[in-house]
Amino acid sequence: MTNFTANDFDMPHSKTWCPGCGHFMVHKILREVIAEMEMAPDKIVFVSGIGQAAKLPQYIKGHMFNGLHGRSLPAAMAIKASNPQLEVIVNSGDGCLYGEGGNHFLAQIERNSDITVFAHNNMIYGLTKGQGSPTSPKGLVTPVQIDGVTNEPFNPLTVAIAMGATFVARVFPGNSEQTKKVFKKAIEHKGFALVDIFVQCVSMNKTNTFKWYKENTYELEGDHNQGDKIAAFTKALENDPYPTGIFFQENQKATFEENCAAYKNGDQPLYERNLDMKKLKKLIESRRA
Amino acid sequence: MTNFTANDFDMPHSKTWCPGCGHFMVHKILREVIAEMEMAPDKIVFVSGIGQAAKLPQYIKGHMFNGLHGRSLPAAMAIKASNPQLEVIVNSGDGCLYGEGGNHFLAQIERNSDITVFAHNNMIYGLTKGQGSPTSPKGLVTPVQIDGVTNEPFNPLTVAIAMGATFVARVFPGNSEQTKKVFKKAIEHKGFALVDIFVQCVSMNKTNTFKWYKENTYELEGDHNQGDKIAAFTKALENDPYPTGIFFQENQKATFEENCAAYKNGDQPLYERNLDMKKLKKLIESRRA
Amino acid sequence: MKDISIVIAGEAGQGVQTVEEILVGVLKISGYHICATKEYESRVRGGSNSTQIRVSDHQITAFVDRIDLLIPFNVDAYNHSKNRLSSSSKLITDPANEIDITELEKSQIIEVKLQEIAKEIGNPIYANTIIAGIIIGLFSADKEAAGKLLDSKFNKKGESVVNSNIEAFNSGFAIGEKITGSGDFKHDLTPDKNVKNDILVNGAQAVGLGAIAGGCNFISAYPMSPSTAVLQFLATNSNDFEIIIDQAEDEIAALNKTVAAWYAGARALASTSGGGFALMTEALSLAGIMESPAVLHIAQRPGPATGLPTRTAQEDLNLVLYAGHGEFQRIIFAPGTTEQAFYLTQKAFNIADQYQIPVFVLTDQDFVDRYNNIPELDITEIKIEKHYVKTEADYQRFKLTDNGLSPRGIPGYGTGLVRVDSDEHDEQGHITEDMDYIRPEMVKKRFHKRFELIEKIAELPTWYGPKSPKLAIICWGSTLPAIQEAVDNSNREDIAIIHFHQLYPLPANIKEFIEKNNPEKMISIEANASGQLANLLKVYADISIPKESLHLRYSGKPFSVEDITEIIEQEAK
Amino acid sequence: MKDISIVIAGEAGQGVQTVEEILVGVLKISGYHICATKEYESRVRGGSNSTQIRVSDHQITAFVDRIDLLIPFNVDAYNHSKNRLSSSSKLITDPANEIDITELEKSQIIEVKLQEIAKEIGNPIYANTIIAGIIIGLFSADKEAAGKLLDSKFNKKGESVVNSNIEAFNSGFAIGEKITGSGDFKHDLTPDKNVKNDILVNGAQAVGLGAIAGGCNFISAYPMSPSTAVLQFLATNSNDFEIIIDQAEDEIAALNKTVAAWYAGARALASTSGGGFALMTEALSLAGIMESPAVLHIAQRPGPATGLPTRTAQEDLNLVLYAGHGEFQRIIFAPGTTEQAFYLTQKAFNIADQYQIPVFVLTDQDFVDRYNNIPELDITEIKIEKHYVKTEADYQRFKLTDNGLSPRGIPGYGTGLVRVDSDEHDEQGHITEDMDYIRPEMVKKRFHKRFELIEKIAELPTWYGPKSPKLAIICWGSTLPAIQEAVDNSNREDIAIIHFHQLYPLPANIKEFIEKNNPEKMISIEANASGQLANLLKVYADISIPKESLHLRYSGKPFSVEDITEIIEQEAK
Ligand SMILES: Cc1ncc(C[n+]2csc(CCOP(=O)(O)OP(=O)(O)O)c2C)c(N)n1
Ligand SMILES: Cc1ncc(C[n+]2csc(CCOP(=O)(O)OP(=O)(O)O)c2C)c(N)n1
Ligand code: SF4
Ligand code: SF4
Ligand SMILES: [Mg+2]
Ligand SMILES: [Mg+2]
Repeated sequence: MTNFTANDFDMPHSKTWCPGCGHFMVHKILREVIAEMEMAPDKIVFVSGIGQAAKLPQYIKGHMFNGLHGRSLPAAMAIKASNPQLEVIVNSGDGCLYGEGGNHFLAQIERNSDITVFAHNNMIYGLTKGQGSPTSPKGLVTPVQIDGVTNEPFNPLTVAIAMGATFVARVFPGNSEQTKKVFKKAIEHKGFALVDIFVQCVSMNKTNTFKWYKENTYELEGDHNQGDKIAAFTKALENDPYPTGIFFQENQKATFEENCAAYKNGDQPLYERNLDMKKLKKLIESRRA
Repeated sequence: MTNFTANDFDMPHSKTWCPGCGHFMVHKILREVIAEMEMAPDKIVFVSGIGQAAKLPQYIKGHMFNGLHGRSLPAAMAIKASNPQLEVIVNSGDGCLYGEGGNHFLAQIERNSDITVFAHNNMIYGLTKGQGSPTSPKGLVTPVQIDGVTNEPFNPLTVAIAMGATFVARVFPGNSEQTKKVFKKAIEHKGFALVDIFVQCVSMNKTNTFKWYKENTYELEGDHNQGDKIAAFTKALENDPYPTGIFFQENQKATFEENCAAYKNGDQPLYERNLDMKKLKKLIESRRA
Repeated sequence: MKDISIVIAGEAGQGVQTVEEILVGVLKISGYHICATKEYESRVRGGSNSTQIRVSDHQITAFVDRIDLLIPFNVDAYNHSKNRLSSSSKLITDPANEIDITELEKSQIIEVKLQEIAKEIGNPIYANTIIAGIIIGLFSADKEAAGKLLDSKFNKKGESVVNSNIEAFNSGFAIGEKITGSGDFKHDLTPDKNVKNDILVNGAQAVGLGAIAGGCNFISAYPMSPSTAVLQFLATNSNDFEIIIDQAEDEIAALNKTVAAWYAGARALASTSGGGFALMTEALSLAGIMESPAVLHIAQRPGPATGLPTRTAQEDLNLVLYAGHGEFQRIIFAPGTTEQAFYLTQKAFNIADQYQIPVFVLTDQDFVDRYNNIPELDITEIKIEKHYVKTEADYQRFKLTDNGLSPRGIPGYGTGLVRVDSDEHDEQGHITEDMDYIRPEMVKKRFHKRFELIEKIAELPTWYGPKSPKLAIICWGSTLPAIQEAVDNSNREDIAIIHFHQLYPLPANIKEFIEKNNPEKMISIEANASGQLANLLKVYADISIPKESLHLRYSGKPFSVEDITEIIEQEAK
Repeated sequence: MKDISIVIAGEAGQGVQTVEEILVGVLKISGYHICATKEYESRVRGGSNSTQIRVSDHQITAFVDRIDLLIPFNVDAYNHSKNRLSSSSKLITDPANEIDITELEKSQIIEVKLQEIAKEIGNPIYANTIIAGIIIGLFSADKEAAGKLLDSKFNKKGESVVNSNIEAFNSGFAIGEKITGSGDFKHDLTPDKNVKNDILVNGAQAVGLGAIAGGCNFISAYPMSPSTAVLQFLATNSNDFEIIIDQAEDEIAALNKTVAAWYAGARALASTSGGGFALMTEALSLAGIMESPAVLHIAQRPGPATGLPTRTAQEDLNLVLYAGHGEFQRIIFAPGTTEQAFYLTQKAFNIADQYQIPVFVLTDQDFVDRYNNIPELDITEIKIEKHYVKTEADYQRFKLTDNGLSPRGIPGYGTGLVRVDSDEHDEQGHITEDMDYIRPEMVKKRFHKRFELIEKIAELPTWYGPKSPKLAIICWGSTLPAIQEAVDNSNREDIAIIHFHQLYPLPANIKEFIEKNNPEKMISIEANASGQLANLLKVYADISIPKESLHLRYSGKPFSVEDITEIIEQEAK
């Protein structure tokens, strides 16, 4: 039944990404991972916002909710909460998730909504042609930041850890083996899983190139304790070079859906349920007293 | 000239807060502090959003920008950026700053905008009558969270530290001496200063009362290293009891205003400046070539 | 037709609301028709709030300025309400309040030592229950019912509190009966047995019940007066009706979640006020391009911006009508009665699902907070119409069809993939730049064809009163009851009311409908500064109401029956 | 009147833009009038984009479908444009592209081995410069100017790159001259000396220059096509003009910052597109209640939601007109020419400051991206009018005055305190619940009195053409040039154009103005599905354009001259 290959998850449409764009690598690895995990397209909803990264769901077989710029996370949260039987996977960009969508990033972590977030972090606004993003390094010159970016770069990992996110990871797809492993664990994780992905934007960011990412990342040591928040935070502060891997994971915390009264007796999707007319009658009657 | 007393900073209008509300304490201490700092009302802009806490600027003498719910920080940032000679002080609630305003909280920290933020954290939506706020403790029963809050409480300190905020503190006004000291340091701080203030909402939050705060807080140890981000983070994670004091401070980082080309040659406010018609002429001429 | 207008005034937190609850419940059970209207400041303690409870022998649903009986809790409360007193008003007051009364004759004042009695019972707080007792005593209403209500209200706080309240009530009741007995307060209302069994709802509850009856099982909302009551009503009933309750991080999230929830098969409601809705504008446009159902309840209050958060207005019709960039259709309801609020909200879910567009229920503070008794909310005819389809493998979410509706699949139901997109897209939902065919067809579908469909089911306004009237009063939403009562009071047979409970789209025959009824003159009564309904009629119905026939109020107060009477006297001499 | 329409088509990133820049610059310096119109997909590489450059002996500012000379970079580019070719079109193509051409005669095709030549020079990328050279050669245009331009364009990349480009250019130029010489391509345009010194601007630059000329010194904006160009223009000039540049965290922040910046004495601009503006709705309302100046540039694109991000539309007039909860005034401009964009944007800052309201400059993708030469942007008459006052100690920000304007102080200037509030407030700015006096007065000030003031300064639409025309074409914003050219081409003396560059408010005498000019018939041409200007005229000018006289386009493509010609032929037989 679920014997799909990575290619089966490809869509026939031509991709509008630039040749060499890092989003291709995520597209490939993600398809491989879900194929290996024996997932089926009709059990997954791919959610995104707007941006080059956010086009990914257009090119992968599954249900798709390609929403507004910055708003992928509320959409994903609501889809999961309306039908917990669906696997909900978000792919979007650094601008979308950490810029316009910053408040939703915080709020969905607070909920521990059971969704997986793949954040394509190319440290630039790709689709709108190269303005600084929240993760752009200081000094990066762009058409808006003409004398270089001056904002403190947003560190998605430290913030997610600070927020109490239950799965926090970073990968560099140049290290495809680790990337695959982390993707799998993120999808398997029950609760909010963040994977920040270092991808190159070959057209708009000439600083943070594939080569740069390669030279500036290293795998987290094997003895890193993923249950230790302070160790995770300490590692997440490192940036010369940047560690990759799973920084933090916690499995006990209930998810948003688990906390919903509606799912106390099972995860039957909302659409299958019907209004209990007797209860409604009773509720109305209660107002006669 | 600036010989004002705390009372001089009071406004004649009656306060609409409930008797015993924690916002009164902040109102008093803040007036004392700015009086002692010899500041003048016409040099300060008090900025807020909407909520009970956000009413504070209504009751304190100075310029006032009482903006939209959730939007105090962008307003404060723009005021400071338009006239760096003004002192800009924000007073708003936990719902306003960390709920509706979450994205602005992140973004203004990234900018290191030179503003002081007093976050009245009563762990509840006061003005709208008692719904859970981002900082509400798990289990708190409210008219919306009828079976108790299930979200992970937002920890403003860990997040601010993770974001690279340059001044991060928590106070409990029941400890008025420490509160005053911290308020002063926060106002003196060059850059974004966050003071999370534990205040009671006597009407809507019967859990986190004055007594509760008193019993669940302690002063940060004298040997706490305010320059050590990891130590600050570790302390900020503590919640049984909660430490109060300055968790982190860093003084070298340039502010948003300092990074603006417009202020390279001095902090003359924008309103005093005039368009250089010759340069405009030149710019137009350049388009003839 | 008779009624008594009782006003209880005091600070926020002083117990006005407690008195109201007891009164309204007991008087109804005793067979009196009631209508309760609140007005309050944007604060939790202090200030001056009041509740008007009208007690009557026939159904009443409007607010009057007139006060027959005023019970102020303190001097400020008295001053807050005194300009509504007349020579026939009565005042019950505690001499301890030391109110300096110059407006009334001695004979109009009834002194009761509330504080003293309350303290005797054990706590000044019992003054509230004493007041409730007095009023219920004035009407010799159902003492037993009162006991039951007090019990259920206070039993969480322990037996002694219940008992003290009953004691307080009884002493109040005795005082009330004595006052009536002495002739200091007269009324000749005869209780109506049928009322006993009536339903008591305010506008917010009617919307909430309508939502549940519409199958609502998801709400994501950010608290905002005066809409919060609907969120809290659904939360209170969330266990029984398996409703997902999400207190959203902001209103932007709330509507994005609403749209996504519908996508995934939920029936979701967004509920907010004007300022919150302003933030939903972009997401509304998302519903537009995704052809997503959405139900939105907007409880208006005076703006701009924060404005007067606890007051009333009808200022956001334009916003609701035109919110969202780009062009797509929507339906806007504006109930005039609690029954309408219930049925229209229920219907909103079905037609949102069927026509795959946002459907609005537009109310306001006056409406959501106003209580009255109604005989029935009949659910026997009510159906939850689920309009989604089971998908096949070749399913296309945005299929171009003859009737302009693309069958809506949901992920997980059937074998098809459901792919939706905020970009312009082809039938599959794939992003497109085809401007020659796909784009115009999709616009036609979303805008022109959808309009044809929803215009067909558009409901005509309700015409109250005679044909060929000398004056026809045009109105919408919450102002209906006051206008109806004023017209009734006028005893004139030549005045009609045209009440729009559906504002958009208007039915194709709207102009014909009105012209057929042949009003000599039309005026529009609206709680805004620009005559938003009048403008809407101009654009969409070719009906022109001249500027001087607009009766606009933008003070934040609701129209009272007297306000309307004045307008009628001026317009229909 | 003659002109040549040249279209260069290729993938994004292939260099269409480079060719355009060189051509436009050099041809203008050579005395040719030019107009360049871009169309592109929402991607950074690949796809099919094109630029049309019209070269003429008189000023032209519109887009035509017709292609006189097509230069496709590859097969897709050819296919993308081929339906615009006719029997008089010419094609320059590299045989290496292996395009299968069935639409053209052999004689229409000119083959040039672009790739081969480019490779000889050292890099296939030089093909772009060769193409530019060819076209400039076709017109025997100013070779020296080209050299200068290439130098300034490439000198950052080093001397050898400059030299290779010049070499490429020269070889192209030679080919171009040869083609003209051989008669394969003919034109009889005579260069106009005056053009040499003209200014070359597109719509975005005109808005940006207007903003600077209006004293803009603060912009907070979030990138969004097609508005980003204005942000980038101001950023580029931020050092010279001491402009604070803030790339906002989102559009909500952007407008809140804009309002707060004005409060603190800045002259701030918000610039975005429909979707971004949708998010600003609440903050617009903040400007309303705070009586804050604000200037907003909205570059429209097709919606709803993300829609077609790089295409054009006029769909957001309603949104701009009614955005914001509550009621307050605003002014809306919609320039039809780059000159208008400059002067109106400049003016926007002064009148926003003077009348303390939001002022909109409404453009669209077609407008912001379209380039043409203009003789002058005259700044000699331009003044930065600062309308704030120095405050005294007893200053009240919201003082009720006779004329309805409360003098605006700013913090730090004078001794007064400047206190502003999103709640309803008294004259001091203190929060109020006074519904009897303050609230109605404040609404009157913000809505009614403000309207009177801005109605007085409202500008009439421009009437082009005869009085008492058989046909009057109503239009707004960017469509003016195409309509003008089509009317000119028609050679008919009985067609007029009524172009609205100010949409709201309309001057009080608007109906009179139009009736005085006595058009027999009026049609409205708009790039939307509902006829938004027509509806606006109905409500605010009592002018009714029947449905069948609306010529609406919502494909995402701009109206071409030919499109308008077709409409004229249909409407004015
Ligand atoms: C409300 C809104 N604001 C702005 C935009 C314009 N916009 C589209 S994509 C984008 C940035 C994309 O950057 P990122 O999310 O990092 O994705 P990337 O293209 O780099 O993969 C922006 C600003 C929009 N579509 N909607
Ligand atoms: C856009 C918007 N959404 C919602 C509201 C309603 N609102 C006003 S105050 C408030 C919460 C206040 O809570 P907090 O900021 O914690 O302040 P507190 O009253 O507790 O001091 C809310 C939700 C609003 N005014 N605007
Ligand atoms: S612009 Fe950058 S992010 Fe976008 S497709 Fe090209 S390489 Fe990828
Ligand atoms: S409700 Fe709470 S926060 Fe508001 S004034 Fe009262 S005590 Fe203070
Ligand atoms: Mg990016
Ligand atoms: Mg709070």
